[in-house]
Amino acid sequence: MADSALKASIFQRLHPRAYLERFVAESVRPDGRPFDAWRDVSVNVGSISTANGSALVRLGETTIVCGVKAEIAEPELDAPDQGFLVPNIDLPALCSPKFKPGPPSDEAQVLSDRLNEVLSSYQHITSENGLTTCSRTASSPLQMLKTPVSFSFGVFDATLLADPTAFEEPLLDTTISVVVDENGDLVSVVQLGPGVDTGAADTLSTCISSAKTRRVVLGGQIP
Amino acid sequence: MSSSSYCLPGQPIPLPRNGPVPQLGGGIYVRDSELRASLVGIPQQEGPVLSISRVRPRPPAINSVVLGSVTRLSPLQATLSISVVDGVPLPAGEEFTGVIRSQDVRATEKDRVKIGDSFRGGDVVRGVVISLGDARSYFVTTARNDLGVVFAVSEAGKTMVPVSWQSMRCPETGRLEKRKCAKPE
Amino acid sequence: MTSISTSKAEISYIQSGLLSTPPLRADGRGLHDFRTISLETGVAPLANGSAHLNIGKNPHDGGGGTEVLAAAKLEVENVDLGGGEGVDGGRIVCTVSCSPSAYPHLSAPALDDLQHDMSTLLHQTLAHPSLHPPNLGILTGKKSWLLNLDCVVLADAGNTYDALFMAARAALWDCKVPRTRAVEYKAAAAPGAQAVESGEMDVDHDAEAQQSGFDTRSIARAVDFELPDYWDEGKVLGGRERWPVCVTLNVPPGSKGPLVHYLDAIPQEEAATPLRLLLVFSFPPASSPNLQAMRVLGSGELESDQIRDFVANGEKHAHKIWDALNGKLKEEDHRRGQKARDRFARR
Amino acid sequence: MALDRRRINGPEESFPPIFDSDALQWKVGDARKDRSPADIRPIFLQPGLISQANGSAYIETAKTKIACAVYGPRQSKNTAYSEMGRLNVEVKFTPFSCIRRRAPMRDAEDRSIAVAIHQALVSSVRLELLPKSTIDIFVTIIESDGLDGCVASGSVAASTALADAGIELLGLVTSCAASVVGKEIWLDPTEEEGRLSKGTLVLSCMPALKKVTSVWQTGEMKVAEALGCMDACQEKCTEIHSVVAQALLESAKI
Repeated sequence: MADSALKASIFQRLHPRAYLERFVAESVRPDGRPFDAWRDVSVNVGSISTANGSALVRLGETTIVCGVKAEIAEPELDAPDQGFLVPNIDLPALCSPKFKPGPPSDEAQVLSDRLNEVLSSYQHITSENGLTTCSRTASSPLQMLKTPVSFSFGVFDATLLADPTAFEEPLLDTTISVVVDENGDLVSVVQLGPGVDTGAADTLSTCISSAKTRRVVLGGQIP
Repeated sequence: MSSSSYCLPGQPIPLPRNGPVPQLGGGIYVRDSELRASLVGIPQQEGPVLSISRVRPRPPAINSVVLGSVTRLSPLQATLSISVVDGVPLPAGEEFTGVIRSQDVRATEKDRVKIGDSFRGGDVVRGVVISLGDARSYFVTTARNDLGVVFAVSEAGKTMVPVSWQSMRCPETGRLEKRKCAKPE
Repeated sequence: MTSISTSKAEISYIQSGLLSTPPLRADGRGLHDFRTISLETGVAPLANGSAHLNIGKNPHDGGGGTEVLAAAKLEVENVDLGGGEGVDGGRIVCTVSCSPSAYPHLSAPALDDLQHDMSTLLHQTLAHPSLHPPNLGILTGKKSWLLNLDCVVLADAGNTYDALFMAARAALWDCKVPRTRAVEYKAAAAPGAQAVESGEMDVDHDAEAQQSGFDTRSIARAVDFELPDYWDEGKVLGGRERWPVCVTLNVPPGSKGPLVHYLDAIPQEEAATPLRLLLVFSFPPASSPNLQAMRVLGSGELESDQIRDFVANGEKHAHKIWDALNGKLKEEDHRRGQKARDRFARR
Repeated sequence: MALDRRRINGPEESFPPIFDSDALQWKVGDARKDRSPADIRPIFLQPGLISQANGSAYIETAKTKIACAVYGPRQSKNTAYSEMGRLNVEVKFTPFSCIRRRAPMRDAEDRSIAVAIHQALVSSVRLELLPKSTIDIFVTIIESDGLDGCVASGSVAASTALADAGIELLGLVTSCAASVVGKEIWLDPTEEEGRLSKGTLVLSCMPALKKVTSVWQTGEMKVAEALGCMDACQEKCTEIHSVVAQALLESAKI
């Protein structure tokens, strides 16, 4: 690394907040994106043969591999025709220096709960009722009526940042995440931290509208 | 003589024919009287030393210059969380623990040092590692003019300016606070 | 395995002793000599087969040495597609537990890891299908035996793996499988089902016993089994001569030319030689010996032809251990047979 | 499954669907399906995929996909002072990595593969240069087709990740598995082929120095068969070494 880049990274390591403030003052972010720009998303599906369904999604440098395993279980008494959808998010020590090996960290538990709320509140997944015989080759796809996608924002010193990176995330005063499905209906909105009145519209509504527009852009990529 | 091709760990490095056998820097080791690379990179020779240099975060070693923030103070020592070693920052979330014992704070009047007058929590301190210390922490000294507090925030919350080797002034309130300051470059 | 704190000077002294000619060891043994091994079988009356083994117990006060207790216990398991883990033909599970008193310097997680590593090696070797005994099944598709081989390391004075495998072999040699006899149920018209055999037996009426009254066919189906004779301990576990023995070749670092190796290391020697080659051999009577497991343990490098002659040497050492162990086991059988005869004679 | 407060639990008991077995109709003496005995599965190796890690590598051999990240050298937490560095290997199977769903809790197999990979790598890292520090190697098995294949590919990925992390190595470690099926020696067995074999052997070595760092043999083999497996693996390791070298050089140049 050139000497100046080394000095910059030392400044970033010692005073992250001041470092980000200097960038925000120039209305640009450390990775060169404008405030409302999104990192590009790449999706590829069905690459894992041992899972009944799988997908790999890359959002910038964040990579998530998701697998679905189908098992047979006794339905609940009060919902005989409803199956179970059990989502779990695992943040292993592999993916970032701040995670330690062992049982799921608080952050992993919070994310799993949020995902569970979105999926179960939706009840749009009908279980394959009536199908008793399973064949190794033929398998009917799980009917997914809606495909919700979540978008997250952060507020730092009264500026709204879309899609915050791992460096920006710990410095944010407020985090907002909006879940929108494919025809623009709101599924869930979570705001942690004080909302800030930035200009005309309230922060939340700006986030919701930009989430909707972004959902349309992503429409093509999600099968 | 820096051969342009990249070497891989375990790959033999041709001995430079002209001149004496070079000293070995980092990234190269000798096995059965043969030079072999232990890093991915291009062997460079500066003067007598042949090495493969990688600007990589590495653990503190004896005599490495470290930068860290003070995390705990006690009458006998100040605990330091080291985040920059030899000018290379450690990745976010990774730190080494260092300790500045009261006798290592300054060179003069070592026995009458008051830690409270030398460091405060949150100060960024530049020091030199004098020993690997014990299982928990490295021993760091600031007993040199260019070592000591490099950045401190006053009670009023403003970045302070060093006025002498043992005190800093807050630009807003003008009050002096006692610190063991490093001589600004 | 014990990483007791030995100083650098002591380590270099031991290493140079091993590499000098003639080799010099702390207790004056040759490179390929074992310490005295004492073995006793049938020490746990409640187990189906057990053995207590000690390597290197010093003769006068009887203390010290690596001490291992191994016991084989048989349990019945259901073999049905649903939950039962039983497998037709039975299965074996080996576990090793180390008593904290044997490893005072190890923390709890480190002790668990050590136990786990030993259990994995023992289980992967002894529970391999190639060594599976023929008579562990009871009723195909219904019931089968589960053989739990539990070993406890009571004291560790070095060379634990050899001791573990010798104790395991002795326990399995001593193991007796109770005789079983199938019991059929006549689906008679009478409400409750009786066993064909006379004599009252509290049988848990599982679902199959309740049959519709109209089904008058008398189907003889082996549903359960019984132990006909309480006193007879049963027949010997089949294929018991195939259980392997282990030999640990310790390789001291820094030896020039043909690599030196030595056996049965004491803890100080183990600390001085991190690199170890574990070889587990079984010697079937007819054919050439089988290699049941091989592991390189510890940090250090070997060349493939060095491994080649280590395996050759290891085979010879293992054969010596094998013969000595077999002799001792037969002696034990004779001794316990004699003891049993004395007990009856005196009454 | 034990109720785990920290995860979202489904119903207590759930069973994987059991298909009627159409096991590979393979008889002793048949030739190997879709591969010759001495062939290994094509290796796709990509160093530097995880930017947050100091060094990382992703390896894919047909149906085995493994991601590996190296963190450190870090401060050794709660361990005694040691002037030699420590190498800590942790392996994790993703719940969907095998035919039968794996509980996400730590289970026995994770540790035995971690021990095998640690043994393969420990003598190749210059730990004496990193006193009081620990190098963490995290291996996540995304899809598994045979445990021996996971040990072999895991070792190659871990060694590549170490080189990518700029940690001083005596040499790159490559590893290969072989199993004895009937009379033949099959290299790089899949799970199916592993079940058919009498014995399997995983050899790890440093081709640059022609040194063997680990041999991990299970099952029953004649001595001659075992030595044959070792030679076949060592020869194949040199080929794998060139794949690793090329991958590392490409990623070092950009």
